[in-house]
Amino acid sequence: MVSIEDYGQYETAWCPGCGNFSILEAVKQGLVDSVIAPHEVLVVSGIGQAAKAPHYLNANVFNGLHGRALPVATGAKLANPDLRIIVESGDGCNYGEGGNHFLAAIRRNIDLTLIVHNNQIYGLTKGQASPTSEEGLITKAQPEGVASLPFNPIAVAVAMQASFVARGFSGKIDHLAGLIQQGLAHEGFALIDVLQPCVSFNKVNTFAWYKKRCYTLSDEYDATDWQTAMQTAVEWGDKIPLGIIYRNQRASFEKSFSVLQRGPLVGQDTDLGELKKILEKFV
Amino acid sequence: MVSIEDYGQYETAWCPGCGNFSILEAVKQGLVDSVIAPHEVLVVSGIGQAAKAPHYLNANVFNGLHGRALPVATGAKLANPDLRIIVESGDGCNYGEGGNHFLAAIRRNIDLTLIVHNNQIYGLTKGQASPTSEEGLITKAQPEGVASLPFNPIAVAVAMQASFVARGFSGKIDHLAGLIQQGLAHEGFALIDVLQPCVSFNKVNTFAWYKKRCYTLSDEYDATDWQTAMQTAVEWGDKIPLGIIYRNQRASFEKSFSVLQRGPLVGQDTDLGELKKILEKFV
Amino acid sequence: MEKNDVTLLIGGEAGQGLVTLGQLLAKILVHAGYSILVTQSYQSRIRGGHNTFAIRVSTEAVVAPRESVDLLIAMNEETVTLHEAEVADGGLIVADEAHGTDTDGCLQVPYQQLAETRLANVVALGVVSVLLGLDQALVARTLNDFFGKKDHEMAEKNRQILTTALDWCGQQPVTFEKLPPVAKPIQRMLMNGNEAIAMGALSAGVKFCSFYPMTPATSIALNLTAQAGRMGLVVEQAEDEIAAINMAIGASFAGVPSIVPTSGGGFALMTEGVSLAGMTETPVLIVVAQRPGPATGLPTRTEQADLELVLYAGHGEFPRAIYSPGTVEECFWLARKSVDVAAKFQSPVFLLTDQFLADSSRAVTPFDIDNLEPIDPGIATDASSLPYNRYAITPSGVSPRLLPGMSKHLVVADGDEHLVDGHLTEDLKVRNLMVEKRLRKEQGIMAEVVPPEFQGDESPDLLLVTWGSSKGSVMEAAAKLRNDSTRVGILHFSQVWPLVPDQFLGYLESAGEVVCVEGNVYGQLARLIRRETGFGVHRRVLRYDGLPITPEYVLRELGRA
Amino acid sequence: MEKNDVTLLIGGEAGQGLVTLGQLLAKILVHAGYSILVTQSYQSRIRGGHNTFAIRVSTEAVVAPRESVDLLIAMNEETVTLHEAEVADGGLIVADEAHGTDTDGCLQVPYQQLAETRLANVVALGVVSVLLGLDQALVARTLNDFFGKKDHEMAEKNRQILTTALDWCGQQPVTFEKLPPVAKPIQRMLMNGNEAIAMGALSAGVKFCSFYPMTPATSIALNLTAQAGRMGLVVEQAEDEIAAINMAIGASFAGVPSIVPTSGGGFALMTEGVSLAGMTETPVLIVVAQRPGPATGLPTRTEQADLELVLYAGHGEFPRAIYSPGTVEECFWLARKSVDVAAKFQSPVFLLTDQFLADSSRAVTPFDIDNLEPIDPGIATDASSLPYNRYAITPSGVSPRLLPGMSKHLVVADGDEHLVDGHLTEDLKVRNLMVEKRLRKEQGIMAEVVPPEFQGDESPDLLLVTWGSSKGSVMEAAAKLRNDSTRVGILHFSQVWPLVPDQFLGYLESAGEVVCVEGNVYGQLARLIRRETGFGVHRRVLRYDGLPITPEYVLRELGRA
Ligand SMILES: Cc1ncc(C[n+]2csc(CCOP(=O)(O)OP(=O)(O)O)c2C)c(N)n1
Ligand SMILES: Cc1ncc(C[n+]2csc(CCOP(=O)(O)OP(=O)(O)O)c2C)c(N)n1
Ligand code: SF4
Ligand code: SF4
Ligand SMILES: [Mg+2]
Ligand SMILES: [Mg+2]
Repeated sequence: MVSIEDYGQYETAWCPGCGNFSILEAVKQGLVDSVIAPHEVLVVSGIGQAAKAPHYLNANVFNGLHGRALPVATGAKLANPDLRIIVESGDGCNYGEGGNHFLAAIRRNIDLTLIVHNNQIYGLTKGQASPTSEEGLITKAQPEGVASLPFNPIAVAVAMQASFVARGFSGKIDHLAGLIQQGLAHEGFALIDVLQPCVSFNKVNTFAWYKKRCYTLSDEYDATDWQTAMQTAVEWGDKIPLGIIYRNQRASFEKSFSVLQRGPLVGQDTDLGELKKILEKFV
Repeated sequence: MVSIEDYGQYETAWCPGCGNFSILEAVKQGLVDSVIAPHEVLVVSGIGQAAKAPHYLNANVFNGLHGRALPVATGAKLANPDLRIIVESGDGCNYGEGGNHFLAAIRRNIDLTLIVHNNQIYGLTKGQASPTSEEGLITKAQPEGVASLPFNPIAVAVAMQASFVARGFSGKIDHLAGLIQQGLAHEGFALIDVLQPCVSFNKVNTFAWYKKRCYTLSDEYDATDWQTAMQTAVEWGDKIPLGIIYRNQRASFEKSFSVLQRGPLVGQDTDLGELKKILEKFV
Repeated sequence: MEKNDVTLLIGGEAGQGLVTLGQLLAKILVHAGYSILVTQSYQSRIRGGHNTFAIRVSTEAVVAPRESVDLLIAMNEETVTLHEAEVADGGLIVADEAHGTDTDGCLQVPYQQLAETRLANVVALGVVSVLLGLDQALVARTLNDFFGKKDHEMAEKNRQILTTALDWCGQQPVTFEKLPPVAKPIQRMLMNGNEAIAMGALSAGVKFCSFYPMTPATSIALNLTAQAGRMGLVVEQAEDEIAAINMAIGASFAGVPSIVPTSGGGFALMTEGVSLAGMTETPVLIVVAQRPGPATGLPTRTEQADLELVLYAGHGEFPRAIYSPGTVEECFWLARKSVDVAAKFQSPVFLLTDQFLADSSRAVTPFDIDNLEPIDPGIATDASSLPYNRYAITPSGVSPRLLPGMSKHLVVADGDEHLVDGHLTEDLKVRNLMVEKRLRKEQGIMAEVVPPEFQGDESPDLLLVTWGSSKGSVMEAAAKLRNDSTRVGILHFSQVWPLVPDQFLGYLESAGEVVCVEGNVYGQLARLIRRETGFGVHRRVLRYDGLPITPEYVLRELGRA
Repeated sequence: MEKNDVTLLIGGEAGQGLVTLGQLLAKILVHAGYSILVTQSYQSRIRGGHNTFAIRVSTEAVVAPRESVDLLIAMNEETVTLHEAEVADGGLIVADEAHGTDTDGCLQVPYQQLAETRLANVVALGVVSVLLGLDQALVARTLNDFFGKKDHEMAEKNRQILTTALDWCGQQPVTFEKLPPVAKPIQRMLMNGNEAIAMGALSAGVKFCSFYPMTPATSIALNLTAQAGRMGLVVEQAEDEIAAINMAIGASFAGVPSIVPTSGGGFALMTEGVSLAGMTETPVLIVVAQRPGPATGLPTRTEQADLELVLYAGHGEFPRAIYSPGTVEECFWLARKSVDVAAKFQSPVFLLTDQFLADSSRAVTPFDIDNLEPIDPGIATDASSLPYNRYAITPSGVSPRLLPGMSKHLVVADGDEHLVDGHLTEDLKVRNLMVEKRLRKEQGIMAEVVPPEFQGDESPDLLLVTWGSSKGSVMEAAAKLRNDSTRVGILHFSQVWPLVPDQFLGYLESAGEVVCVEGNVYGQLARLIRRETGFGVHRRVLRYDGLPITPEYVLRELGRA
């Protein structure tokens, strides 16, 4: 049995009232509900306030570069498919600096769970617009207001036929824990975009703002229907849907490598006899 | 008047039978039909076979790095919005190495026309899979077949509400020239994904393959209806739609900078008197 | 009794308004005619943690931070524990009665009683100004200017709290040596390194800035953004650093002087773009605000370890210039010069600063804007030869530059090896001509090098060599050593590439012992000097713990503390 | 009469099958027991243009390319025009009767008459083998092996064409000196630099390769891919170079030795990742196959200009090792050693090759796989101290390494400055301990440095210093000079970082004139040597036109041709 205590309790560097605390709790709960022990999971993150989360979790951790958590996680998963991998980082990290890796991870359908702490702002660098910031948002760096359309990760993921696309809200810990548990259970790439208030820098998308708009999809909702999913994916504004928005069945990326059928690369030793045969071909 | 001759005729480094030749012709035609003179247009490209195109065009040219044509073009457009800008490069350049810039260009809706020579392969580096290569395609680099889902640039662009999304085929030069002319006329970011046979490395998506599948959207087709567009965007396989798949009205990015209302930055001189006032604030 | 060299250190959590307090005090002191130097130390978090804002103040010029503290303003208990030891004899701790140590070295302030918690910093302002003997009218006016515009009610409340604080403190039986008043305060600006870089760039006609946020470089972009409307500037936050450098290259190619501020990790991502600027001969100014690496390292601290990174950034070989300002004034003038040199030689140019200098506000004599020499954007108005050849071979290596769309002439730039007309070539003879053309520009850059600044005694027993932001601390350390009757010289490099040995080798060879003082672990300038001159410095004083080099640190390392 | 040092050059358009012809000839020559060296020159295009495939062959060891051509096999007219001048006395041009110059220095082949156009290269094969006097049975067998498996009909057709060609040529009245036969051919492999790097990496247990295609590095990844199934390897084409390096770091962190092949521009994008490997202490082997820059430069040519790029890649300071093989054999052994050193010191390690060496097939004595020393992956089986500290402070700077998920112990790696347990810290005392711990690993790396190889006369009049792929040409130039009774030595660096002066300074100081021979414009090794030793080489022989350094080039530059 795995208990929530196994994942520890740590002092954080987050602001009081930050949505990150609830996400951290949900992650722990999701892991416990999945009966995954700390030494079985690797949590990879980038750089940002969200990316500090793994440091507050008693688990294997790789805290890498801003925007580059997904490639690190992909390499680790290919080296050792037995590792259960969670990638946890911010909206800037995943949709900004790391945008190209986000697209690639969806295309690969690599088996890991991406939890994006989406506060629609660059927190750690003190409040510049992030790719998900609302149009018109005014910051020190965007005094005339954000002019770019906000990036809708859900819409892009569904359009790309990602195999598991969900949205959670830090204000609904149990629901979020459920999504994380299902994401971990999903074979393939699981995107969980989590709406998270940043009390210090995002004065528009506050806890109340989200609370007022977020609703959870009904049990009738058919997440396997792409058209419905696409419609739901672009829902934003007065009503913001939470839950699994789209899912499909597709072999996860690691499965495509025949060598991995023999088990993880790590631990496999080098067959010098085989190499000798290969070298004979050069003669 | 501008004539096709103004854009010159050059020897190319392309393979005989390559789709690039037709695209080059269509670009010239599109420019001529738009009555844009060579000195009024800047053609920016990255690196690849497609990216050589600007060298075969009598125009202003910036041939930059693999994957980085869009940022260069964005900077040039912001410096001088009077420049008419075309970005021409390959599928690897724009959807692979440059994927993050592709997303950003759509979000900004910067006023330029992106023409992607999409041969579904890395040509210049001798035939590795590109982001748009079909699942299962076998290459020296993917001997077990491509395992990732192909990137559908049209679907992603429509999902992101890009303001002009079109698909052309190098086998239909006039139709393509028309798209390019409309793309140039469009105020904002215009994506024109062009299906292009690579006779040397893509033995699957051949001219015949495309010819058999491509059809042009009827005049009844309503490109302003997002839902229809989204449906059309994912059409691929037996039937591949050509034409303007989606378009909407949205202010182009440059317009969001109040300073640019006063005209292009280039040529504006420095107001040291104003700077003096600014410095007084430090006293 | 008075004391003319006071260091006050404000300590507390992020979010307690200690930076506001510090900035207010700094402004007041500069208005009152004092020379000041601010050192900020903060953590990579938004709330909590432990941050400090130190101000060293004197009627004499202040060039460096000092480690010992005369006035410790503790906004929380932790500050007392962490910094008690640094308090000098005759120093005073100002703390909340709840936190203070109950000795006469400590003034216990009843904050709760004097103001609501979030305005404690206004109380502290009052207390400090009394202790330093500052003009209370000036204090009130500065406080009012700060909030006045934004919020009148707020301003009023602040005024009241200030008065209460002043009264309360006036009645306290504390003996703290006041600052000697400045008879005729001369007007000076309160400016930090990043503000000066932004202003210098503006003065040089920079009209485009693309950046991706990164501490400690972000404030350069923000300072430019704040003036975008007035100075006719476009500042764009890019999707990543690769986009930032490529956008700047695009804007510059189109004819607009461009700047890209970043820090080590972001710069690493730009190095391919640097190579593109070198190959396409596109001017661009890249400011690298250093912080301790590798990787994310200590993102809010200071270091001088990216000299080599910048010197060799980008694949292939092409000329460049690297500046390393030692003061806020140099930040302004060298940012300006960087833009000039980038344009003249159509090359990437680099400005190396660091967190310490970036955040160090100082009293700065206003720049003489009226008499600035105009900067030549280096753009020809028409083609010298037709058809126009962007890369015409010239003796200087610099080709006449036209802009796309600004004339009938076509401008072609290429990152492949190219012909004079800009189109790509695989002709290996042309290759050689182009490599040599690009390299010839180095001669021109050499001719413009800012010589290292020598101060002190000719052929000294001890020569302290340094670069960038360590200048002031080395100067002060040298002065101290001179008092103990050692003949000391200092040599400061405000340009670290190219090096022109004739400008400094004599100093090195005529000195007894040569010590290089740098904020890195390898002694990067020291080994560069050896590479360029063969001269090996005798000793290195290095610091790499994330803190700025101080005079005391230099003396300790020299065993002369 | 016989000639024992023949250079044949096949020239034509991309797509004419000249590489196939060249490879067939190379294979035949090696089977026949000759020593060969291939030099390939091609353009950045898929069809057309002008490409060449040169083979230098002899019964003696061939170590370098030669400029003059004995047998020019022109697959098109352009080749005749471009290379006629290079043909040596007694040399012969083999051309289509339509193209050939009508002199007795030219054998005119009626290609049209002997075979359909696309099989002209088979005709050429026949002609050349007759001219060189090769065993016709061996020629037929090799040709058959090449096509046989794929396509029998094709093989049959080829056989016929070959026979016709052999017959036709036998009847021609040409006098071309044949190669002396090799009595007892010893078995050798035909292998190029990139193949050897791939095999060396496999022999060292590399099991993960992430890459983004880039000439001339791509073939390393393709060679690994071809063996992935048999050697239990995952090779993944990444979305970009940044992903490639970060994937490799992830795989290595999880416990699998990883390699990342790239070239200058792609490597520039990886430098932030290099810094991450340095900070997280993750082993990774990065192969940089050099080509001329800056930017895209000459993408299919060769250069040695990325030494400095690699030496300073990545922000912040951390140790590294850089190898620069001079031969195909060294490619194998140093790729192997790189993996070992990366694992031992948990650091990024670099292998510098270039287009010339990458594509240069040579006759290589088979490697003794049976007696390879096993490589220690450097992974502890259990935590030495509990709780496990990934970054435990040790005298060597190397901390015992566990793998995530392979035991109950938790493994925490961080790119921020960190505590021994891997979690981030802003404690500045810990910072110093960690910087120093990482730096101590340099001592271990030093102890493993491959000393530069000295050949020739002790305290020579002339010492030629070089590195990487220029080795053979410098050796041959030295030999030639020695014949003119100069005392000559050569010093080749197959590891360019770290440098251990004790290993080579003596050679430099005891030589009359020291000349550094490098394929770049700055003399990068020369200035690095000066930085590390203070010794300034007297002269530099540099090449930067995209072609490999040849013995003739060195002699010309030395004025001794
Ligand atoms: C290459 C690089 N560029 C920039 C930075 C500076 N940086 C650190 S965190 C961050 C953005 C954080 O935003 P987000 O990912 O949304 O995380 P949050 O702090 O909002 O949780 C940036 C730009 C960096 N560390 N590395
Ligand atoms: C940073 C960098 N990485 C890799 C390369 C090598 N490279 C040149 S072109 C190319 C791919 C070309 O594919 P695409 O963009 O589809 O153009 P195509 O040749 O198919 O027209 C690659 C990987 C490069 N030049 N620069
Ligand atoms: S800055 Fe925002 S995101 Fe970061 S910890 Fe504070 S509240 Fe949370
Ligand atoms: S390789 Fe393919 S894309 Fe490139 S020129 Fe040849 S046919 Fe066209
Ligand atoms: Mg965020
Ligand atoms: Mg392509």
